[in-house]
Amino acid sequence: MLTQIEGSRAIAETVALCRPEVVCAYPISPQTHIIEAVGVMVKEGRLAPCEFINVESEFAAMSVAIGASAAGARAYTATASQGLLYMMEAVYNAAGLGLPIVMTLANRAIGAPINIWNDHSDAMAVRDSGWIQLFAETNQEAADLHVQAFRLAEELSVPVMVCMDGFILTHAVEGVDLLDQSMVDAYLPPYEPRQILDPDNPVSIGAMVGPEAFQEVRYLAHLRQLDALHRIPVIAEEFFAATGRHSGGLVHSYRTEDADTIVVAMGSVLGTIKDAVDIRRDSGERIGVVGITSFRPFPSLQVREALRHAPQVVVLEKAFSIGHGGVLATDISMALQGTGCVVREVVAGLGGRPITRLSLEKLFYKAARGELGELLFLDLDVEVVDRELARMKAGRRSGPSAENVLRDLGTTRVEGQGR
Amino acid sequence: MTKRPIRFYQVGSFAVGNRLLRDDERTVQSDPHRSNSIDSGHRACQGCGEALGARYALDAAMRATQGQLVAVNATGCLEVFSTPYPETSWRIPWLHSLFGNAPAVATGVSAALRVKGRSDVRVVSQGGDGSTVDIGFGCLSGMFERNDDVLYICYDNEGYMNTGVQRSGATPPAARTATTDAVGPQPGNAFGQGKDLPRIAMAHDIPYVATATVADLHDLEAKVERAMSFRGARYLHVLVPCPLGWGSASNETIHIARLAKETGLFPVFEAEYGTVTSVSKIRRRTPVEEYLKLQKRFAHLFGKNPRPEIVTHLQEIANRNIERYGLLDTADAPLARHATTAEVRS
Amino acid sequence: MNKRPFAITLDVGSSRSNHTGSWRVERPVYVDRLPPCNNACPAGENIQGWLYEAESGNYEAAWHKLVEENPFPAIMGRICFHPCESACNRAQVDEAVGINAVERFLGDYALEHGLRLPSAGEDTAKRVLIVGAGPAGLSAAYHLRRLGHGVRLVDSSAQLGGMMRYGIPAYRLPRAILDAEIARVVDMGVEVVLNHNVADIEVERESGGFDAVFLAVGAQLGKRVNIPAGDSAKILDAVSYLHEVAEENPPLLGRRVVVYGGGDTAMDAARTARRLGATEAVVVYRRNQERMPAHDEEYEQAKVEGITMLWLSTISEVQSDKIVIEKMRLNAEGFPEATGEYEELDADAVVLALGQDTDLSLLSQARDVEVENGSVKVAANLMANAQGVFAGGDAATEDRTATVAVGHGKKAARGIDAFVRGETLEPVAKHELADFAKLNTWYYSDAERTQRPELEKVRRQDNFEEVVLGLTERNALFEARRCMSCGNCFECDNCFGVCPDNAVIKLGDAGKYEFNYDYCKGCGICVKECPCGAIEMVPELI
Amino acid sequence: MFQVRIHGRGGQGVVTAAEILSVAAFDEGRQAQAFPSFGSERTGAPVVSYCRIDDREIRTREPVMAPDAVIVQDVTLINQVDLFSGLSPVGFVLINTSRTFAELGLAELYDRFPRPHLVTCPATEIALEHVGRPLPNAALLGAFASLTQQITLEAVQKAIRDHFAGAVGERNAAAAAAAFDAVVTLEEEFARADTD
Repeated sequence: MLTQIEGSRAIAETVALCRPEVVCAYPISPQTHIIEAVGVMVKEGRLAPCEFINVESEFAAMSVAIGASAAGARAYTATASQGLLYMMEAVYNAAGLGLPIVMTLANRAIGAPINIWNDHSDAMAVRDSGWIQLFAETNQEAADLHVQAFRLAEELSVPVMVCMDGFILTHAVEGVDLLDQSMVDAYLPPYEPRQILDPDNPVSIGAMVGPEAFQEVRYLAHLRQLDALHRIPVIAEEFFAATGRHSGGLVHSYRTEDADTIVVAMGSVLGTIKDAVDIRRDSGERIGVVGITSFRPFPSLQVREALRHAPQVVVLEKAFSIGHGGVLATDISMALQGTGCVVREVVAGLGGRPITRLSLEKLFYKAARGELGELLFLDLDVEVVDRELARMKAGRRSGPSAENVLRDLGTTRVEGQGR
Repeated sequence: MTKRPIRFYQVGSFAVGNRLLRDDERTVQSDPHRSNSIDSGHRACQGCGEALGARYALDAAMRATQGQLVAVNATGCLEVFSTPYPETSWRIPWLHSLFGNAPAVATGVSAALRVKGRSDVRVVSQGGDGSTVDIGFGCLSGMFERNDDVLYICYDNEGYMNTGVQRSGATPPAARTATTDAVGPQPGNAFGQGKDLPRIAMAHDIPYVATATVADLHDLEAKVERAMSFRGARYLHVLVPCPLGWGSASNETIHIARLAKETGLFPVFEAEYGTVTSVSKIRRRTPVEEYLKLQKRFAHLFGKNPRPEIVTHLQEIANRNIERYGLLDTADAPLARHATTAEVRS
Repeated sequence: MNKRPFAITLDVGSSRSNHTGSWRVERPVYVDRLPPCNNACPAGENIQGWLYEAESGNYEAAWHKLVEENPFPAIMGRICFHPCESACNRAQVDEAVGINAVERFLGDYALEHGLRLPSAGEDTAKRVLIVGAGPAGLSAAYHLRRLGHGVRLVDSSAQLGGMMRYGIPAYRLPRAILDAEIARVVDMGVEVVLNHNVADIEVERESGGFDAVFLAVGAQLGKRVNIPAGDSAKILDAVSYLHEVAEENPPLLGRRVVVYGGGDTAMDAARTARRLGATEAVVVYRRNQERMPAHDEEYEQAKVEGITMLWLSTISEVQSDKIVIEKMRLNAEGFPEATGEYEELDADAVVLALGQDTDLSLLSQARDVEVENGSVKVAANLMANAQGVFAGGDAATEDRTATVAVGHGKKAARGIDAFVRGETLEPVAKHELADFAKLNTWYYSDAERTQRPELEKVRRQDNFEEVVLGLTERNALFEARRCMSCGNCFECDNCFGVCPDNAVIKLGDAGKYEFNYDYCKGCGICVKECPCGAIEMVPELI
Repeated sequence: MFQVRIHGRGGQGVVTAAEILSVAAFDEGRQAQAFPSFGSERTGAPVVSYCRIDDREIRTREPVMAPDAVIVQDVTLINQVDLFSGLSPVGFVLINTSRTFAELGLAELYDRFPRPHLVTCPATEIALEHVGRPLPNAALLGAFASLTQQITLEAVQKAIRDHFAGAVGERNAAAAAAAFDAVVTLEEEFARADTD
């Protein structure tokens, strides 16, 4: 049913339709509304049977999910940013143990400086953990992806992380077509664990594996993710068949047929980019967009197919590897090896910096004229940076840059919703 | 006391079994058909107290649950020596996740079992002192505070033995470890530090907290059984000497555990809902020196440059325990005949 | 299930393919060590063995195990001075196990329940002459019959039992008990000849065609000392006195009786005198209490019964109604020295209890038999220098107790058996002693010794009713269970329980245990925690 | 696309207002997107929320940079926040006050925006009267419907009733209706001033 609803609530409602049996909750913005709403449903008895566990940390949240999943329950949790990093060890562990946990990641920057707003640094930090990472463009897709995520996770026995932009999506109220229970039940069969802690059939899960087999274990995990590259489109297709809605999949192209420049991005910024692209198209520039839904496994072949005909690829991403550059851009470049495509990296929207249509239009204007450098920080306040650089030059140590920059900006107080 | 002392039967109350006893008066360990939750072929050191403690506790839990048991294990010696691919020593369903999260993983298992309607299956979470009092402390406290239906068993060997004997929050004062070497004016671990986890556990007002050693099997098993009679969070702290880390002879493991109790250094008691309900009285009071001298980690207190004042300090700790828990039948019970009164100040 | 993740998830039981036994440099092995009680028992009883049976309440089995070595449990349970208890390791924990009391319980139990000794062995056509029907002779007769040899038992007295009958008063050993246990032996087919003095052993042996002879003539001659005495002074020796009492023909001694000597016989004589009407019975002894040879129990009973002791005293003169006593003192070496101080003591009679001698006149023709210090000199198998002549009991030792004699009887029987078969008796190597250091006494429950009940003092004054009473079944069981089973597994399951590697196999049904050396890492905990020292570590051979 | 920016203070229901507005538009068959200015929701702190209304799919995720309407829930923000930043030259201004623009020192707005687009509404007083609590957000949405005619009063009332269950919903809906009628235009303000 199409409903005007907050993104977080839409996720909670959808997760509930997936009948999770154990949900672990630990508050961190901007994920909190999701878990609160699930908690209400459990408390009311609308979601039953379900154990809703208020844990003492994200590390515990993922750990509880690990235990629950290993004991045969469908387990769900949600987190963001510092929370994801705090549970990092358990995130890797869940994947290593092959436990099909589904987690919502309300993408948020990572401190210091502490910052509660959106970017993709958190997701990028765990990209090598063995989790499948799916990025949602809208709240509708975010909701739909959760249903697909449980299906995918349990089919392959791999945990899945649904990434949705914090605040931008989680706190946005917009129309979402909520699924109905019968559809979800038909689409998502009950969880049949691949391994289970059962007194009648005991096994030891989580052995220590030495050099003689560790590489093989990792290789097999890789093969499973490659398997996911085949399953994700099928699962999305079946979802389309059931709902008539295109959600999920690996990559999505928009107006790229004849494009000279293709912008690649992930998440909600794709909407703003599409608006900007339409406007640039109106100005006669041949520009298109490719959105990556499946970041892990990375669909190199599909990306290559989607981009290879464009001379220039602009990768716009909300994260970067300090001292190197774009993370997504690196993967795209790898996928495009030998095609001759020129890849430009644009880092934008860090720590919640708004990515405006106007800024994008300017960016695309320049791109169309071949004026982009290899790495660009969109809307970087050059003046502030220069002042800080000058200060740093004057004295080798000048205190934390963040404080200095804030002083330059005249901001005396940061309104923050801390953890 | 939970343990029922057996009316005289030669070795009724102390030995593992006794051909003269009724089956129900014998320990689980005396049963030739015991679970052997942890099986032969594990790679624990010779004389490992932890391997022994784990079998004692889990076999007792298996009996108490009619075999409906799942175990979660923190990283550590026990985990490493029991499950090196491709061999596992566990005969019960067993899950290892991480060093610091065993209590939380157990919470998850317990929740899953409840939601699946399998509340007959009980959950034990276990780890060494490092994973319990240090790295996993947050998760443990959380599990306690939520009163999750988990029995957590800490096998306390007073240090990080898996990594080569480093200090933990459970390492006793003066003990030498790789990170508290026996050098300088205050050799070994510092005084005035460390965590008394059983008492911290009691502060959570959970249904059941108990301590035990591998030296008193009847007591340990009775406590496991008692623990299993409660729902909710339970904590059992078992002292398991480590021949490697303590520098003791491999055959001394049980003897040393016994002395830990008989000196008063390791009080053995149980508590329900935050209140101590019984203590295991000292049977043959022993000066701490006898306990310390069996262990190389305390060797710097004796020998060529003895440190009697440090030994005295340790004796004072034992005395305080004796007083705090009332470990003697009468306040002025004499030390065993080999004790010298000068060494024990009341 | 191949669905399970590779390497991360493992199937149970897989560790058993890792044979950790290869780590071992020493291996534990189960051993049987010699319990100190067994070691100390002159009769060679397997005390730990029969206590083991008694512990489980299987008194019949316990008795049978006991009479393997000693056919007189009811007697021994009364008169043995139980060196086993002195040796008992439990004495170092709390108090020695009351072995003697349990033995008596078993003996009485057997009599009460009519338990039968093992039947005689298959006839060997060999015949043995036993001279002397005291404990040594009867014991030898028992063991020889079990071996199938024919036995003729001759004695100069009218009844069987030797010193057990004629030396030990009935209040210590009721005659019914004595008779019953002797009868059981005789019933095995022993030819008994009473009131028969053997004048010459060689003649007797040849005329009877015996293959071997066992001399168990005892020490029936009371030692005399030369004390100036008046004609009317009444002086007699304790052996004769007790003998006559036993024959129910007690001599009249008067109201005031002095017994001279400090041994058990002195105590018996004094206590007997009290029972026969002496209002005063005084034991005069030249040393002090510490150096008194009488057993404490006997002394204590005597005191209870009103016997007075005069320490450090010798009798220098005996008159018709008094004696003169010289006070002694102990020198640096502990020997008594005369002080020259005298005092008088009223006395109607003096009984000399100064030791006994053996009458070996029957050996006068047997030139090969060597006699030393009044005893027959024998080899380890108790054979004297002469072929086929064996000697034992008081006649062959200075350690003159009934228990030693019973032991000699058994030993002689074995020696004779080997001799008549033309074999040499190989000494059996003794097991290593299970001394206290080999035990882990922590495991034994605290349990103090059960005291035997005793006859009330007032009821002892004018009769020979038994003074020390037996244990109830419940108390005997308790006492048996105080046994620490030194050196011998008693199935406490400790080794099975304490092995960190589950490398002990419990065989069950009294089958005890086995080590599984596939997994035993050789840590030694089982050895250390074995309560009774029945496991030892031995180096692995390379 | 019609974009609204709502100013207020944390605790005054600023975010709720944007959400109810979006629901009202949604109920009328339009596309709508409401979202807060993320993160600054402490009680008392200046808070901003946004609402976009369109007949087509709303894809953009940028903050509302150039609103078509500004709703000011709390006049004490006037000297602290640039309330009218980016407001379209033909934009609407709705201020929760019983005073006049001039009294608030906002006379400069007379020439920046079309005068019929500048209105006040004593929403706090209306809320106190109908709801019993000084929460002006629902009432102001009634005034907003009246001012902009982007949505109907009925849609606003339905959305309010959906959001607040039972009697509270009814009272807030009544407040919205009262505010719908209580909008004070500049003309009326001037007229009132003449009579003073």
